[in-house]
Amino acid sequence: MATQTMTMAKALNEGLRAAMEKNKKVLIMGEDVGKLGGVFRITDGLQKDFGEDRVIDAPLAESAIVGTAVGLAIRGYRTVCEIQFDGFVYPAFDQIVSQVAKLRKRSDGVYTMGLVIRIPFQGGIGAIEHHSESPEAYFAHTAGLRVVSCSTPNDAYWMIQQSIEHDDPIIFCEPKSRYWEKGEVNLDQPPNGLFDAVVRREGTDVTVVGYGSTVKTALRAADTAAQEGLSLEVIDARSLAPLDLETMAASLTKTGRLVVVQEAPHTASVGSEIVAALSERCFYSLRAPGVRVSGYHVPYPPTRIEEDYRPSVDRVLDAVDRVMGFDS
Amino acid sequence: MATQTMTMAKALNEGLRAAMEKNKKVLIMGEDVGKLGGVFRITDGLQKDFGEDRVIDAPLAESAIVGTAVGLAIRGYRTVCEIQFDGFVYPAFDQIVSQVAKLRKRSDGVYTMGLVIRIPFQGGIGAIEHHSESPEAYFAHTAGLRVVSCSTPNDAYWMIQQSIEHDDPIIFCEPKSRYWEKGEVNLDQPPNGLFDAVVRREGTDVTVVGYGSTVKTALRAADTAAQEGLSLEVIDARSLAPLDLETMAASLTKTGRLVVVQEAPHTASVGSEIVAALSERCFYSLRAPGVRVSGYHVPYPPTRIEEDYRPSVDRVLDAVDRVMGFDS
Amino acid sequence: MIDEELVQLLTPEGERVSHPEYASTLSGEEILSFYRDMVIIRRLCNESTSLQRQGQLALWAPVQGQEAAQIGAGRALAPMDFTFPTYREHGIAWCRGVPPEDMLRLFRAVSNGGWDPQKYRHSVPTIVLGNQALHAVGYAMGVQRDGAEEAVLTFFGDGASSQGDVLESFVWAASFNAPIVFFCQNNQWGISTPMSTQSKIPLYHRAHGFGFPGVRVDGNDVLAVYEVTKRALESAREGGGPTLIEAYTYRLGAHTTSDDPTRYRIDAEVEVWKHRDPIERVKSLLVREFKIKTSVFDDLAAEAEALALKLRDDVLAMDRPDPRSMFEHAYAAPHPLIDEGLRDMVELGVGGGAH
Amino acid sequence: MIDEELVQLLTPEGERVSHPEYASTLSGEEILSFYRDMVIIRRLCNESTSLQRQGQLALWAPVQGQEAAQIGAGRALAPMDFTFPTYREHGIAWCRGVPPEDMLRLFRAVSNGGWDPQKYRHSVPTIVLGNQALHAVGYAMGVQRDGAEEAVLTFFGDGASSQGDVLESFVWAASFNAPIVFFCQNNQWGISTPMSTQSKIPLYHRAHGFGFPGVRVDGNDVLAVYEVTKRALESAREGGGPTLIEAYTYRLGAHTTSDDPTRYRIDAEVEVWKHRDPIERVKSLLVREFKIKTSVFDDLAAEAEALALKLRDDVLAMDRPDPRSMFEHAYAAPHPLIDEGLRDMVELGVGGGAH
Ligand SMILES: Cc1ncc(C[n+]2csc(CCOP(=O)(O)OP(=O)(O)O)c2C)c(N)n1
Ligand SMILES: Cc1ncc(C[n+]2csc(CCOP(=O)(O)OP(=O)(O)O)c2C)c(N)n1
Ligand SMILES: [Mg+2]
Ligand SMILES: [Mg+2]
Repeated sequence: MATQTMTMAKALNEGLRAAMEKNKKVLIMGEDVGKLGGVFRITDGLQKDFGEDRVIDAPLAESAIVGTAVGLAIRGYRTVCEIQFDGFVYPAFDQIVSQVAKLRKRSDGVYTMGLVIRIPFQGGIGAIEHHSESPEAYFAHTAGLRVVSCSTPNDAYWMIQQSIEHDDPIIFCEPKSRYWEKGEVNLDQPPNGLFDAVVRREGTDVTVVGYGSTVKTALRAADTAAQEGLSLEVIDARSLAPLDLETMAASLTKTGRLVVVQEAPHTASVGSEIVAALSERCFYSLRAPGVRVSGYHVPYPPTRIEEDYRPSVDRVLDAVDRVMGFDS
Repeated sequence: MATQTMTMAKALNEGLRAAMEKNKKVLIMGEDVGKLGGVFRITDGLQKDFGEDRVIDAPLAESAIVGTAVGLAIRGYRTVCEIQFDGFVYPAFDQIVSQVAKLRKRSDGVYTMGLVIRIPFQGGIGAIEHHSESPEAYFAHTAGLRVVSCSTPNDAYWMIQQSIEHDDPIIFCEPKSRYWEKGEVNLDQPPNGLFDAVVRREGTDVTVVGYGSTVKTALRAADTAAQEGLSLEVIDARSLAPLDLETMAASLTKTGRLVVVQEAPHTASVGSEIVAALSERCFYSLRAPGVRVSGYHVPYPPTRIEEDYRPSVDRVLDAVDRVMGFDS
Repeated sequence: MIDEELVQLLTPEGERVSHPEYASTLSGEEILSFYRDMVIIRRLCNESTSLQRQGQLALWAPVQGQEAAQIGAGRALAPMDFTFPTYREHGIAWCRGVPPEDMLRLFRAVSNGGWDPQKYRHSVPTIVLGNQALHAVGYAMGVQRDGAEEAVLTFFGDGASSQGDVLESFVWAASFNAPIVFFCQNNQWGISTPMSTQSKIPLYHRAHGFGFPGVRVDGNDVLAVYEVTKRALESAREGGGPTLIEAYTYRLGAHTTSDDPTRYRIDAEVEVWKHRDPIERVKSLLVREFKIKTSVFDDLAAEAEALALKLRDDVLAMDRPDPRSMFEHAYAAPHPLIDEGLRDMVELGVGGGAH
Repeated sequence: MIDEELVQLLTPEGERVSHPEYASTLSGEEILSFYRDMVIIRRLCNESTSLQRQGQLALWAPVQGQEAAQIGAGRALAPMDFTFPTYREHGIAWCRGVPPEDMLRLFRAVSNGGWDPQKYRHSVPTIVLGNQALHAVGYAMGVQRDGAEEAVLTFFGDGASSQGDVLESFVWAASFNAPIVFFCQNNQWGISTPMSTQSKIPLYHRAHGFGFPGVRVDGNDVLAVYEVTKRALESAREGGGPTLIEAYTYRLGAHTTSDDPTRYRIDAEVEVWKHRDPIERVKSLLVREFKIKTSVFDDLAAEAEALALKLRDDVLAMDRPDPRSMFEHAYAAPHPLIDEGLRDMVELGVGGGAH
């Protein structure tokens, strides 16, 4: 088994490279993806190796980045669009919701919307406004799309390749605060299906579901809780739409208690969906209501205080206490 | 008490007229709102009476309709933007999410985003694609916005005026399938606060929450259920963000059973939020999990089959059966 | 001539005029076949309007007055070119070989598309104004990458010309020198919005500001539209990059069957344009120059009539789809919510087609 | 001269040149005060860069090289005009009277804005490329409705010129004949994207395609920028409608302190532009034509130095905000989720400012 230690940024870069080598129809398009290698260097070196026709520096217009990728998909290409930061995906929202999500249906299955929209999302890097958003709920709500998020270099490497190969359009959310964290990548085979949730740590008292950046937060909380004698099971949702409710329900059947951790505000969010869906599936197992730890319902704050906005270990533990405090 | 019977379309028209008479800073802007009076005639006659400077026929560009309304708000105007159909609000999504929702915060409270974005939403009129969507969850999820929906002419008349007077930006969702239904309008005083949910029919067995078009569906279901000896309490949510959870929780405390009815697909929706939030608030009262009756997770279908997509009385009753079937 | 910048080869009276840059290359036979297409499209359009009036269609977007713009453009295409239409390009669809009944599936509300876009090399209708212009540029970028000698032709109206997507598509087409022709049918109205709300100057000027050529052609002159479009497509195929064509024309009918144009435009304007009818002027030419006999026209009218009757039959035969079909093609791969929805629907006893 | 279309009144060497349409109206004293503004802005910008290097700012967007474009435009404003900036308009903010420390609140990540936009008639910075252009047009439509003699000036870069919002703002400005001036600083780069990716022809041509005037001015010539902007603003105030000004300039520094321009541009290009420095040429003029003495320049340098030190002190004194402040001004009226969030935060023991 060939494994290699690398950062998530490097793993994405290698995953993109592998996909481009495998399939000549794979393109990369976005702002500054060429010589600069993207502001996070995810596409570093790819233009040099695959040429300007396959790694395309775009004029600065997100609706066009996605809209032309749709046209390229109709022509048989598979474009990986890079959105520079989460807050800049909204100019492309119309193309994503009205076209990317609906064209397969509208063409009665003739068109394959082979495109992946990569979005560095969530906060935690001390950036200025619009650079720390969590837009995943908008896409999860939209029929016709799929939404996934990686939390480890190994997943990053494989999930980007699986997404590019997949025939449905995929919103690929990358937790930018984890780009520089290292992990082992197994270069031989993918760890899981693209839409599988994964139990990252087993436990018996409370099921904690996170994704992207919050998986690590949940794992840290589990460490702390363990010292207090509480056993948290941590699940990395990985696929936000569709959700792997089976894996979550299996855990909940065991623990009876659910905490969901996300950076997005909680109203009509992926967290709402997890709580609502599992409350239906696991009604008899639930010993406490599902609780969400989320960003607050305010515009993302100036980042000197972002750690008070983002779910912290403390806030997760507080939620764990709350669900443990219920008796039923 | 002066009351008058009119359609919801007429009630909105009269409400807009009253708001324009009261405050010279109120403007209307949108596609075809002038001579044509809007494709649904909601603004009929207003340009004739208030002039082209106050009822502005826009070039065909939604981002600009909302973006210029933001500038007008900064200048002290209050613009009611008409989005012609739900499916055409997405080109304006960036302005709504990045600017309308965030400019008060960014200006530390100096800017008042006095604008209302009217969206004829939901299906049921046999239209072609993009004319029957339910985009409310996107806006409910967005911190900085408020989202309301009327279901009766009286609410339409008052809620549009309350929205225009309100200092936060409001997404005003109008159930287009109800435009031509008549009801009594009390011209003297508003029935409720803008953000209050209202119990439309009292009952004891199951709480059914709807909004916009689905309130009537819920009421019809309650009629049928009554014949079978089941007593449904029907709540019109009216405000989708923020939700009036108190009113809903009070009902649930009584019934212990919850069904939410919406046309939008269920993933990460307003329905998810209602179920998740109430499962937390009413954990001990709940005798069954909250259940959602929603549009399916597919692009809105060709409208010859839309009634199989939209929540029907049958589907509501089926959900009622399901929550009644739980025992706990 | 409506204005000096306008490319025109045939006057409203059916007289040929010369133009310094364009000359008609069409034989009498070809012109007659263009005439045939226009007559058929008008007849099918009228049939569709009456089908809508009779409750058989949810909506119809008439094309009356724009037949020359569409047939001129549609006939200029090479088989391997690809087209991206709006909801009103029935004439283009016809030229691409889309069966008339397929054009009506959208309007009968039994499909959100209606035909196989790859088979006819004619994309599904785009209703959200302007979105298709970016698809077209992207497709053209694909053509470039394939090294193919193909062009892309995309359509939008005077109203849609104000949308960010259309304007961004100009930026991209110029930046990548994409093999694309933008065909704007300026029919003077976007529902009730007059052209003057979108621009104070002729629309074809926009192209110059983005660095590529723009041409205004008499959109009611099928000879001129054909030559202008053909040259632009050739240029695109040969690496000459994008062209914007503004076909100056007029929407003789309502925006759609839901619209009431008497609320916003005066009869006199419509009358003026009736005198510029795109079909009549070709007929004059055919009669005068090519001595086409009445019987030929009668035969064509009869052919159009037969097609209209067939269309009516085909439409009436279009059943309500099986509701379960809404779950098909929403996703390419299996999806739990699709399975769940279908299961719920079946449990509710829904299924089967017409009722 | 860089190209023939460029309005220039002062060469890079500081020699006056005449232009058929524009002449400088500025006295020596005024030119000196423009020089002062530019020197101060450059000094404050350098201070901000070093503050960032020292970890005191999250980010900084340098304005080096663009001082003439900004001071020329900023000084052309009348007090009641209103401005809509991006994240890089430090020179404009300065001209509007925004205290330098307020300009840095965004970059110290203690605010998403930083100053009172109504007080200074200078809107908060817009980071999403192009959004502000539509706000500016809307504001200008408000000015029209108030019957006020005011103009609106909005800024964007060569990169942002490709965004739909900027292009739609051209449509609207023309349609409503709004009292607005679009000021595009073409600094040749949008992060790593060269100008040639956005347009193959000069950007000011775009305006013509939308039906209003466009002018290209030497953005490193403060005299020319001032005259061109002043005339455009006057025209706007007098009902002449919109103008697009393309200030042809150069971003001498990095895009932001996070950027590494060595990856995408060559030193030689930067060197060329250093010879066109906007500050040096004015200094030459002041020395040669107005005999300004070294001591005056020394005094100005000292003044700039003092302001930089004060800025440093002010920034260091900017505490981390009280986390509870995130709930302020999110909504105008009470909101249950604000109350709930604040309550949760307080229960968690969060509160208070610096730590
Ligand atoms: C983004 C968007 N906004 C609004 C509409 C509603 N709408 C449909 S057609 C139309 C007018 C379009 O005018 P034009 O582009 O001139 O095309 P025409 O209908 O004249 O062929 C409008 C406003 C839409 N389809 N898409
Ligand atoms: C909609 C959007 N997309 C992407 C970005 C990221 N971004 C910030 S500045 C920039 C380059 C802008 O270039 P230009 O408009 O020329 O302005 P300059 O920075 O040169 O002043 C980009 C791509 C953004 N802020 N907004
Ligand atoms: Mg039109
Ligand atoms: Mg730039």
